[in-house]
Amino acid sequence: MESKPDLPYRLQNIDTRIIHALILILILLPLLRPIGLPVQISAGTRAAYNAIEAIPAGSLVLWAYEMNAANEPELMPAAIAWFHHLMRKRCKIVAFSIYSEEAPIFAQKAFETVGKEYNYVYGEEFVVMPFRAGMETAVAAIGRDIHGVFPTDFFGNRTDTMPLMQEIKGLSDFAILLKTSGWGPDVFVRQMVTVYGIPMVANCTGIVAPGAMAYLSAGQIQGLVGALTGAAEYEQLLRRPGTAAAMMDAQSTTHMLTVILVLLGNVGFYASRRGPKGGR
Amino acid sequence: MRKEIPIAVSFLAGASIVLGFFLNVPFFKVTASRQLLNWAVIVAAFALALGAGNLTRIHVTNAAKRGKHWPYSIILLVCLYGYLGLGLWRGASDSIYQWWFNGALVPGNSTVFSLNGFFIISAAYRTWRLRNWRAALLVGTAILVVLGRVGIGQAMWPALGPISDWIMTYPNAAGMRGIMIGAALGTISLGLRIILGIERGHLGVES
Amino acid sequence: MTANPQLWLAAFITIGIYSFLWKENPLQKIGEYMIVGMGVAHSILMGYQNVKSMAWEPMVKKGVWYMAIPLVLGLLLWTRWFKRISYLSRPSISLLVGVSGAVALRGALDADLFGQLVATIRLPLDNVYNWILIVGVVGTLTHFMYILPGMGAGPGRRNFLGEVLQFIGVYLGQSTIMIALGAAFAYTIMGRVSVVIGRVQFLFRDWIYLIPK
Amino acid sequence: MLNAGTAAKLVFFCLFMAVVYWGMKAVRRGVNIRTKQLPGLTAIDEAVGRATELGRPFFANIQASGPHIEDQVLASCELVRYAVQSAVRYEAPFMCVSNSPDGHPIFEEIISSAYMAAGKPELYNPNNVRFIGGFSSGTHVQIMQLMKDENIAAQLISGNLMNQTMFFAETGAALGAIQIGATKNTHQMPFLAMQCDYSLLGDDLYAAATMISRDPVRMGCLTAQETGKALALVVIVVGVVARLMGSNAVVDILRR
Repeated sequence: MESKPDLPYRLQNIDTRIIHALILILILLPLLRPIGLPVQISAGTRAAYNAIEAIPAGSLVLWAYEMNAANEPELMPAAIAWFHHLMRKRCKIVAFSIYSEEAPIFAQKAFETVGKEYNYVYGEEFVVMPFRAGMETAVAAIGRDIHGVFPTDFFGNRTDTMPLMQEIKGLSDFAILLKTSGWGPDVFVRQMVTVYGIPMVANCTGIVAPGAMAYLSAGQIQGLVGALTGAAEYEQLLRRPGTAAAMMDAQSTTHMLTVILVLLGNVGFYASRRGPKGGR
Repeated sequence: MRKEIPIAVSFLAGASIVLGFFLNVPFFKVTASRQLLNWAVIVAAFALALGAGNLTRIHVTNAAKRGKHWPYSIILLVCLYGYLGLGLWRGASDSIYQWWFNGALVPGNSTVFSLNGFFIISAAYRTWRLRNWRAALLVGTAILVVLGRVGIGQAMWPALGPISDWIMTYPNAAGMRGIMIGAALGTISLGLRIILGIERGHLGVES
Repeated sequence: MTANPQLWLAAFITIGIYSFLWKENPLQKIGEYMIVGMGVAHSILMGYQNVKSMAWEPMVKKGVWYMAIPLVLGLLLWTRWFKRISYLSRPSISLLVGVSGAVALRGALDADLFGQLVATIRLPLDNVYNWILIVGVVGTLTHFMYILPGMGAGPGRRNFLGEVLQFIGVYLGQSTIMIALGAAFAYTIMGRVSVVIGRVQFLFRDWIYLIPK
Repeated sequence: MLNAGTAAKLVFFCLFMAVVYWGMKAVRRGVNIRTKQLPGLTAIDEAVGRATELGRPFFANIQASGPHIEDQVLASCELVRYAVQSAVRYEAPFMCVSNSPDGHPIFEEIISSAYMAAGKPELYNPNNVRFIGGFSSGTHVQIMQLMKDENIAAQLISGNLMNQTMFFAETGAALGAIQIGATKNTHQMPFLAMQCDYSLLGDDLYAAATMISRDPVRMGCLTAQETGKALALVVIVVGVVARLMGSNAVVDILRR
C-alpha cells in the first residue's frame, strides 16, 4: 500500500497495541473510582440461589471445586458467596476436584478465610479431598465408591475416622451437588445427576455457561451461576456485596469498549465496501 | 499378541461397564465397575507423569546442544525437578510449597491466561463484521448479550437484561442442545468402536 | 507498596508476561518456562498422592493384594518413554481408553441423548418460546446431517424430503447455531475480561496500594 | 434382569450397533454412500494454494488437552493427511505442530509417508513436524512465537481445542494467513466461526475425516450416527405431535 491509508481503512485497522492499552486503562479507571452500577438478576442465578436456599440446614453438600489458576479470578467470587450461603446454614461440605490439580489448595485457602468467620471445624463440617486423575472415569468412580476413591483427604488424614465422612454411605446422602469449574456440567450430569438423582447447581466460567444452558433448561441442573456477572448477581441476592460487585464496573467499561470498537470497524467496513477499494 | 491383548483388555473392561449399565447383575453392576473405575483412576494418575518425560527429553537435549533458547530450558528443568522435589519432601499442603504455588504458579498461569482477555476484544473488533446474514445474526446476538449482562447496558436500556436472558434460555439452549445430541451420538459410536476393538488409533503406529 | 516478597515475585512474573503484549522479551520467557515446569511438577505430585493413597497404602497396610494390578499397569504405562519396549504400555492405555469410552458411552446415552430428547418433548407447549426451542433443536440436528435422502443423486433425482431438510438445515439450523455462538462469544468476552480484571486488581491493589482495599 | 429405565436405551443401542455393522458391510461391498459437501474441507486446497503462491508454510496446528490420544486428534490426523498430500503435490512448504505426545508419532508417520508416496523424499524435513509439549498456557506462547518466526501463510487449527484457539487464531490473522478451524468443543466454536475463514464445527470434523479416509469403519459409524439423528428428529416430531393430541406415550416409552 503506497498511498496514505484512508479513513475507512484506518477505522478497520486500529493497532492492536492501542486496543490493549485502552483495555488496561478502562479496567483501571473504574477500579480506582467505582461507579457501582446495579446488575439485573438473571433467571439461572436466581434458580441457583433458590436451590441452595431450599436445602435443609445442616445437610451434606458435595462440591466439585474445580478451580485453577487460570479461572480463579472469575470463579472465586461466586465460590466465596456460596461458602457464605452454605456456612450460614451450617451445611457440611465435602470438596473434591477431578479436572484441576491446583484446586485443593484454592479450596483450602477459601476455607481458611471464610470458615474462620463461622467457626467451622475441619473434619466435622468441611473436608478437602485430594485431586483425582481420570476425568469422567474418576467422577463415575466417586459415584460408585466415594470412600474407596478418597481413603485420605488432601492433608493425608484418614477419612474413615472423620465424623463428617462417617455420615456418608453413598452419593444419595448428599442434599445437593455444587460445581465450580471452567468446564461444563456435562460430566457431572452424566455420571452423578442422572445416575443417583442428586440435584445439582453449577458455577461456570463465561466460556462454558452457554453450553450449560441446555442442561439448565432440561432441568438436569437446578441453577447456573455464569461468569463474574452471575457472581455479582448472587452477591446481590445474598445481600453481601463482595469482590464481584467491585469488578463489575470494569466489566461494564470493557464491554462498552468492545461494542464501540465493533461499531467503528463496521462503519469502516461499509464505507470501504462502497468506496473504490472494496472490503476483504 | 501385541495387538490382541490390548484389544481384549479394552473389550473386557468396556463391556463389563456397559453391561453393568443395562443389566441388573451384581457382578457387572457393582463389583466389576467399582474396581475397574478405581483402577483406571490409579493408572490415569501414572499418566500425569508422561508429559514430564517428553518435556525432560526435549529440554535436556536442547540444553546439551545449546539449541535455541537453551538457558530457558535449564530454567524449566530446574523449576520442574526442584519444585517436584520440594513437593515430595514436604507435601502439597506445606507452607513453603504453597508459598511458591501462590507466588509464582498461580499469578503466572493466571496472567498467561488473561492474555486471552486482550486478544478476545481485538478479535471481536476485527471479526465482528456484518458480512452476511449469518455473521449479522452472530454479531447482533453477541452485542445484545455483551451489553445485556453488565450494568452499563442495563442502565442504558433496562430491557436488555431480560432480552439477553431470553436469548440464553431459548435460542442458545436450542442450538447447544442440538449440538449436544449430535455429539452424544458421536460419543456412543466412538465408545462402541473402542469396546469392539475397531478403533485402534490409541494403540499408536504399528512398527 | 507491599513488602511481602511473595507478592513481589508474583508482580514480577505478571509484568514480565504482560510485556509480551508489547514485544517478545527475556523476562516474559523466564516467567513462561517457570510456570510450565512448576505446573508439570505440581500435577506429578498430585498423581503421586493419588497412587499412594488409593493403591499403595491399601495394598501395603490393608493387604488388598489386587491393587498391585493397577500399580503394575501404571508402571507399564511409562514404557512409552523407551521406543523398543513401548508396546508394553498398550494394555494400560487400553484399560484407560476402554473404561473411559464405556463410561462416556453410558453417560452420553443416558443423560445427553435420552435426557435431552425427553426434555425437549416434555416442554409445556402453551409457551410460544418453547416452540422456538423445539424448532431450534430440530433445525440444528438437521444442519448436522451429512447423509440426506436424495442428496447428490443428480438434479433429476432430487426428492422433496431432501429439499425440505436442506432448507431447514440452512435456514433454521444455521440461524440457531449462529445465535448460540454469538451468545457464547459474548459470554466468553465476559469471562476472559474478568481474568484481566483480576490481574489488574492484583497489581494495583495487592502490590502497589493504588486501589483501596 | 434389566435395570430400571434402560429398556428403550438398550433397544436403541442394539439398533445402533446393527446399523454400524450394516454400514461397514455395505461400504466394503462397494456401496457408495453420498455425503454432503463440506466447504471447510475443500478450503484446505485453497489454503495450500495460497501457501504455494507465497512460498510460506502451511501450518497444521493440532492440539490435544491431555497426554492421551483423543478422538478429535485422531480425526484431525485425516485432515493433516489430506493437507499434506495436497502440499506435496504443489510442493508447498508444510509444517505440523502438535502438543499431543501420542499424536506426534502418528503425524510424523503420515507426513513422511506422504512425501515418500509422492516420490519426493528430499522435500521432507523432519524438523517441520514438531512436538511442542505441555498443556499449560506457556506452550501456547511458544507455538505463537514459532508461527511468527515462520511467517505462516495458512493455518489449520484442529483437535481438542481449549483456550489456545484465541491465541493461535489471532496470531494467524495478524500474519494474514488463511485459517481453517475444526473442533467439536462447543466453547471454542464461536472463535473458529468468526476468526477462521472456514470452519468444521461439531460433527463436521468427524464427517470430514470420514469423507477423506472413506474407511468402512468410519463410514459405518457415520451411517449409524446419521440414523440416530434421523431417529431423534422423528422422535421429537412424533413426541410433540402426540403431546398436542394429549398423549404422553413417547415420553413414557423413552423412559421405559
